[in-house]
Amino acid sequence: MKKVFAREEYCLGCKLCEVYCVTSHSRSKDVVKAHKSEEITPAVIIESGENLSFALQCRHCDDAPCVRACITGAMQKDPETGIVKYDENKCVGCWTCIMTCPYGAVKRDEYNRNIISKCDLCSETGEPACAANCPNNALVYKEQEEEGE
Amino acid sequence: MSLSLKNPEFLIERNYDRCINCQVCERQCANDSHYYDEEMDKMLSKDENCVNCQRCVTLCPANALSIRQYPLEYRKNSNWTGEMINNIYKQAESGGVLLTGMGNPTPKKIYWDHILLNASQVTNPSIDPLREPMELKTFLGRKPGKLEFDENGNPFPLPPQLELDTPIMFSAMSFGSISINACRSLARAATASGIMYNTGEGGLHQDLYQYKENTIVQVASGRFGVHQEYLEAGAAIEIKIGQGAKPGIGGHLPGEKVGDEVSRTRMIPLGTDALSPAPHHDIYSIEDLRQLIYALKEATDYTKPVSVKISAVHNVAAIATGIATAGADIISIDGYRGGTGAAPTLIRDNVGIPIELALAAVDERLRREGLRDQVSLVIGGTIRNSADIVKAIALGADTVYIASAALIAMGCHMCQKCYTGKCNWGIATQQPDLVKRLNPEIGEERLKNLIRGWSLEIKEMLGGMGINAIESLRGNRLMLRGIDLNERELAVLGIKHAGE
Amino acid sequence: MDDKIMSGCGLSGILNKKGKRFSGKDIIQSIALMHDRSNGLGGGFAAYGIYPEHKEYYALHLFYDHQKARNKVENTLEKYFSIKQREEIPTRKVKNISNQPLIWRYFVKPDPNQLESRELTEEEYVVEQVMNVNENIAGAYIFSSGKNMGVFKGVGYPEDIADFFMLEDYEAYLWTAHGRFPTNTPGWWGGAHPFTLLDWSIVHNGEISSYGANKRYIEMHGYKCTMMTDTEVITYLFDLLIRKHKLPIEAVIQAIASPLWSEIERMEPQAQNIAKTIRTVYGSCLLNGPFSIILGHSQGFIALNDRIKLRPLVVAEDEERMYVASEESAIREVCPEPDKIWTPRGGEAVIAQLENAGKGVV
Amino acid sequence: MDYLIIGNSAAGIGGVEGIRKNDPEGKITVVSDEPYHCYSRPLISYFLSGKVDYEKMKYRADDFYQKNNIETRLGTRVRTLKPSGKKVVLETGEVIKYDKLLLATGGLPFVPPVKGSDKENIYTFIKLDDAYRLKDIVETPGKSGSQSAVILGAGLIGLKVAEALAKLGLKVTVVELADRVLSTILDQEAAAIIQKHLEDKGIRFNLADTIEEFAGNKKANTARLKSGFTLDCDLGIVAVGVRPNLELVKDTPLEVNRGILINNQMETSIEDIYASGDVCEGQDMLRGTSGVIPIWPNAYNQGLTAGQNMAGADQSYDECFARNSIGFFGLPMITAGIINPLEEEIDQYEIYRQDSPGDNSYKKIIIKDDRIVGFICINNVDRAGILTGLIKEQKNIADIKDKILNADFGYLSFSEEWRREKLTK
Repeated sequence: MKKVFAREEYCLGCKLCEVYCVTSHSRSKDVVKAHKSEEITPAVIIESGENLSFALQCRHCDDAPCVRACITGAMQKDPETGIVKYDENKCVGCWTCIMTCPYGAVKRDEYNRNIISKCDLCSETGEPACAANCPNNALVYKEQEEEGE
Repeated sequence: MSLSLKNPEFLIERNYDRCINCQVCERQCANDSHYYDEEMDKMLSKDENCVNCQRCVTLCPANALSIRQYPLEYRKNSNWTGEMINNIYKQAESGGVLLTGMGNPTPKKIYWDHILLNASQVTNPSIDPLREPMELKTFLGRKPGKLEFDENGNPFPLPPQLELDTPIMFSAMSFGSISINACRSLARAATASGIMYNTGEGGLHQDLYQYKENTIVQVASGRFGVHQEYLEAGAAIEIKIGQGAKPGIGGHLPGEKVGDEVSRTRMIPLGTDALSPAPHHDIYSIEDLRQLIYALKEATDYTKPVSVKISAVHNVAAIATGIATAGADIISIDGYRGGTGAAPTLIRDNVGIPIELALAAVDERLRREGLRDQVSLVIGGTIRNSADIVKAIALGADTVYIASAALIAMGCHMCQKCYTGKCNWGIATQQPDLVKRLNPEIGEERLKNLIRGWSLEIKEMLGGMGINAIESLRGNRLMLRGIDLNERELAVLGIKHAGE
Repeated sequence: MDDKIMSGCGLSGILNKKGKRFSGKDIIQSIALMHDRSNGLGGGFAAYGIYPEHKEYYALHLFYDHQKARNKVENTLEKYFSIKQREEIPTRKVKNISNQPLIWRYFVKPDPNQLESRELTEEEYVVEQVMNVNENIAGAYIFSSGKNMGVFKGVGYPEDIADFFMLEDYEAYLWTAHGRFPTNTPGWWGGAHPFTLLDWSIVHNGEISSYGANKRYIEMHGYKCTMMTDTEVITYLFDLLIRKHKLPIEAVIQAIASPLWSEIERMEPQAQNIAKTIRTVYGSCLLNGPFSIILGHSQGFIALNDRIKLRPLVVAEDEERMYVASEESAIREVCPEPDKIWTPRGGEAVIAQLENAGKGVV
Repeated sequence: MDYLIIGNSAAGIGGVEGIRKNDPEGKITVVSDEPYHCYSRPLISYFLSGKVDYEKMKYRADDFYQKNNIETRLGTRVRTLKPSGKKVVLETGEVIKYDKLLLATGGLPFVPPVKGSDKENIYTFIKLDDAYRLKDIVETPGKSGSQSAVILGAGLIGLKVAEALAKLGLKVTVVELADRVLSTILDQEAAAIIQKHLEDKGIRFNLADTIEEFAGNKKANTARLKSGFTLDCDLGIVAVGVRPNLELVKDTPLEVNRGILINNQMETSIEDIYASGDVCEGQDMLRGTSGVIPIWPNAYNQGLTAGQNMAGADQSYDECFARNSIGFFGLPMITAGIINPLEEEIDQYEIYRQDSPGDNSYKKIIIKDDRIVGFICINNVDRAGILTGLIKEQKNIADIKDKILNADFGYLSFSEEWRREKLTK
């Protein structure tokens, strides 16, 4: 399946991926409104150190441990798209997925709602917002490489 | 001196209704012009640090930023303009030479803009490049005045030629003055576009040896990074005598830009200034040049054309003739408006002559000497668009060098701060975090697009003239007319005035 | 620097491959059919084989605007040549022809002493003198300078010009003809086609967009473009490539109507190398823009179109004769049922020559 | 192929989904004594406190059985299992034959022999029915505010129910035999933080103590502690642990220790009978011993593995170790693996610890042979899964140990090679 891959050699650490993630998941789809009047936790995790950074999203694992561990059934892998998504209405904020995700790619909602925030590959427009708006192509939306490639 | 008289040059304007405090501007500014104030929960700016590179403006996702000239109005004075006054403040504080970057920004006459092109109407058909072949292939290198055939009817082999798919090349920009990612972008785009890029005088990074077929390696007075393997790593060799932005002086790379890789590539100690001598100390005359040309040819077994690059200076036509007779296969002339990287301000703005006039004079002189069809002529120095290229070729060039345009395609915003090494666009810098900002894949793509777009436009213009091969444009000055030019200018350019 | 003269045209040519001479009637009839392709501002003929009695001599045809010019020219000719015979070219009064200049011809040989001191070949010597007269003597113009051939041209429809020069009385083994449709009105007899240098004569229909490039190239090689016509430049290009550079005719054709790079890429390696090399060296000779030309010379003619065939050209073969014309009808007018008639492709030269062609270019 | 699954919770549903991965056709029957659509057992305390309703309890969508083509016998107990005949007999008398059987009967509350624990108002708390029953009592108008609840056991169940009851306004006291709360998953320091936090929310603790007797008539009204204290007790809950529900297998030759013995393929000692979840006893990968690890993800994973193998696959699940993510009154914690190394082996371990008492944050990472074997994260639980992953992989972290407590510990802390291997696939 197609996923977002980070290329740390080109990551600027500008965090625009966060900005566009928030915007993409807003009601308004407007950068300013999304940030000023909506409360959205970006699903991107940015690791940055000295001269090195990269953005990380849910890897949408084939055999996703978070889906297996989810105690409410909120976390499911869509059999058609392969996207691991969660049902906000079912999530109770038990953080079992956070305990389970080996990438640390699931976040707690930053506005103290007892729900999580994670990448849903918002690809309605053909490409997830983080990758589509990465100014340096440090995030690319592409097919997963086969083993050994 | 506790009080600096220097004023900010630019004013950062932030629309707080739009600013979302994402701090992208702060993270993207190598000059620390933006910062987040926690107490005020607001982004603030330090105008005095701003160089107007537009990085923050471009990346701001909320379109909350704009940058303006700082509204500093000295009393009106045509002699003592604000720029003059500010320069004096700078020098009164530094005691140094005024430095700047990129080409000449002063409002001197741009002859390209006074030359107009022809198009076919009725008596011959214009050609539609979308439907008909339109040929831009160009060969650079020495050609025999006349072709001879052996007893089997095969022509005797020609001296080595560079084959270009379109009459554009990326001009010399050294690794050191520009980043490795900028070099990669240029090399890959040249390869993909079937043209050449030029290493400049900084040697050749190991990663770039693979682009050999599309590389011109430069040999300049500093001889940085020049060795046998380097000479063999290009399709052609260029001896740099001068460059448009700073005729008469050598390239200066400040020690701050001489990091690990640059030091290894140039074969100089880490952190030392790389100062090229003003002249080549083995070339004090035309016969010395001849020796160097043939030394390089010998070293590479006559397999590569040798180019000699000079600045356009007053007696450029005679010098060019001398270069042709000294054995150069390609003559490259750089006009005084051109320039990338760093240069002393006053030299850049006051030394040399416009490339249009230099080109016209050189082409005419070489023809008069019967040499023009034997030697190739490349010009550069503010080629800003495809029409400039068409005009240059019609005036007599074989092909053009572009450098500023290439940098701009890669993201340069002409802030003229190349000499600081803090290029926010990842181009004229060696700082790893900044270098990273230019993804060579994107750089390549943008350059390829530029070359493609310009080539399409050249084809359109050729087609309009009823020509379907670029060689029929070369030196075809009847395709040009001047406007707002006096008799002398028209005579030097060898063109008629519009309406004639 | 004068502007170049633009024109459209009709052209025709007939060669007897056996070298048998025939009167001008056929060529006149053929070109007359294409009356509408010209506008009465220029017509002309080249005829090869018309002066067998003087075939060792260069036949110089001259226009004079006035006697003073003639005196000057004759002084010059006397200095540099030995003149075997001089005479006014016979003409008759024709209704539509007026303002004719003085028209003379001279049969000459270079003065041996002069020739020797100039260290030139005889032909170069003649060319130099032709250029000298045309450039430096006001009111005089040498419009024909070959051996055993001559050009007859002027301002008027071609059939009227033929009538004027009484061409039905001349016999030649090769005739070419031209009717002109210039878009301006120079009103000068020298501007009509054919244009010649030595044996070379060119009739040409077209507009060379590369003129400026070709002109500056040819001028670099010592030619003076005084006429500002495409035809003049084409003539000089042929002269340079064939006579001076001694290129095989195929190479000349490839230089002047080069194959497209896409075609060159598809060629066999040897052919490809030849084509590529020629284009690399002779790019400035490429004639770009619409044209069809007939290059006449003592051994025959070469008919050629621009490489994308923007102007008409038809060729026919019938027994001893080869025909070429802008229109098929102009051939069928004089040869209703040729053995073979075809339209050459763009850039494909048709080389017609005498069967016993030996000397010369081909 | 006829599949029979006994149990309709995590392991049972895992079994269904495991089978369906490999066999979309075979007949599956699910039997459970509980009458409900499969629901999330860990949510019963939320259900009790009213945080979730029944709809939200559902572990899978309403059409789950239909979509997966499952026959259900819900609310029906299995009377007998007859491995020799490959069949079971339901209490209704129905006989169901099977080719492959999954035992996912879960656990039963362990009720210690406390006097009076059989009184009317003394409950256990592991099923939805338990929650319904308690809910009914505490929601009776006018009563809840005055009720006092005594909970025996400060384990996960005890504290979750304590939290729920406290939220409902009850006066809650927890009695625990150990000297700290959550003694199996927390160390002293962490337990103190949690205890303090719960005390701040009004829950009282009697540690290192136990209940001698629930005293009263039909209903208890007092809990008498071993220490001599007495507590008002309108409501008592015994939550000292669960034990495997072995009722169905006790008369079969199935090998059993504390739970049904299984291998990593979830096979029991009898062919074609698999077991998963709280009913069985598997290999703890960290301790190298066999034991019951009654946690939800474990149950599901085992069920999934069993299901796949029942349908012909060859899967094994060998990542069995304790791990819990839980929270009380908004204070989250995640723990995994070996938290409290045995005193005599303590020198084989390296322990990295970080606390910031101000905000209840605490982190402890236990390393053995340069490999993480356990951790506690309190309050700051973000990206704890990376640690879990490192435990699972038994990744040697010798070169990055110094970074392990950094706030920005993540993939950048690793070598580029490892990072690329993990992230570029």
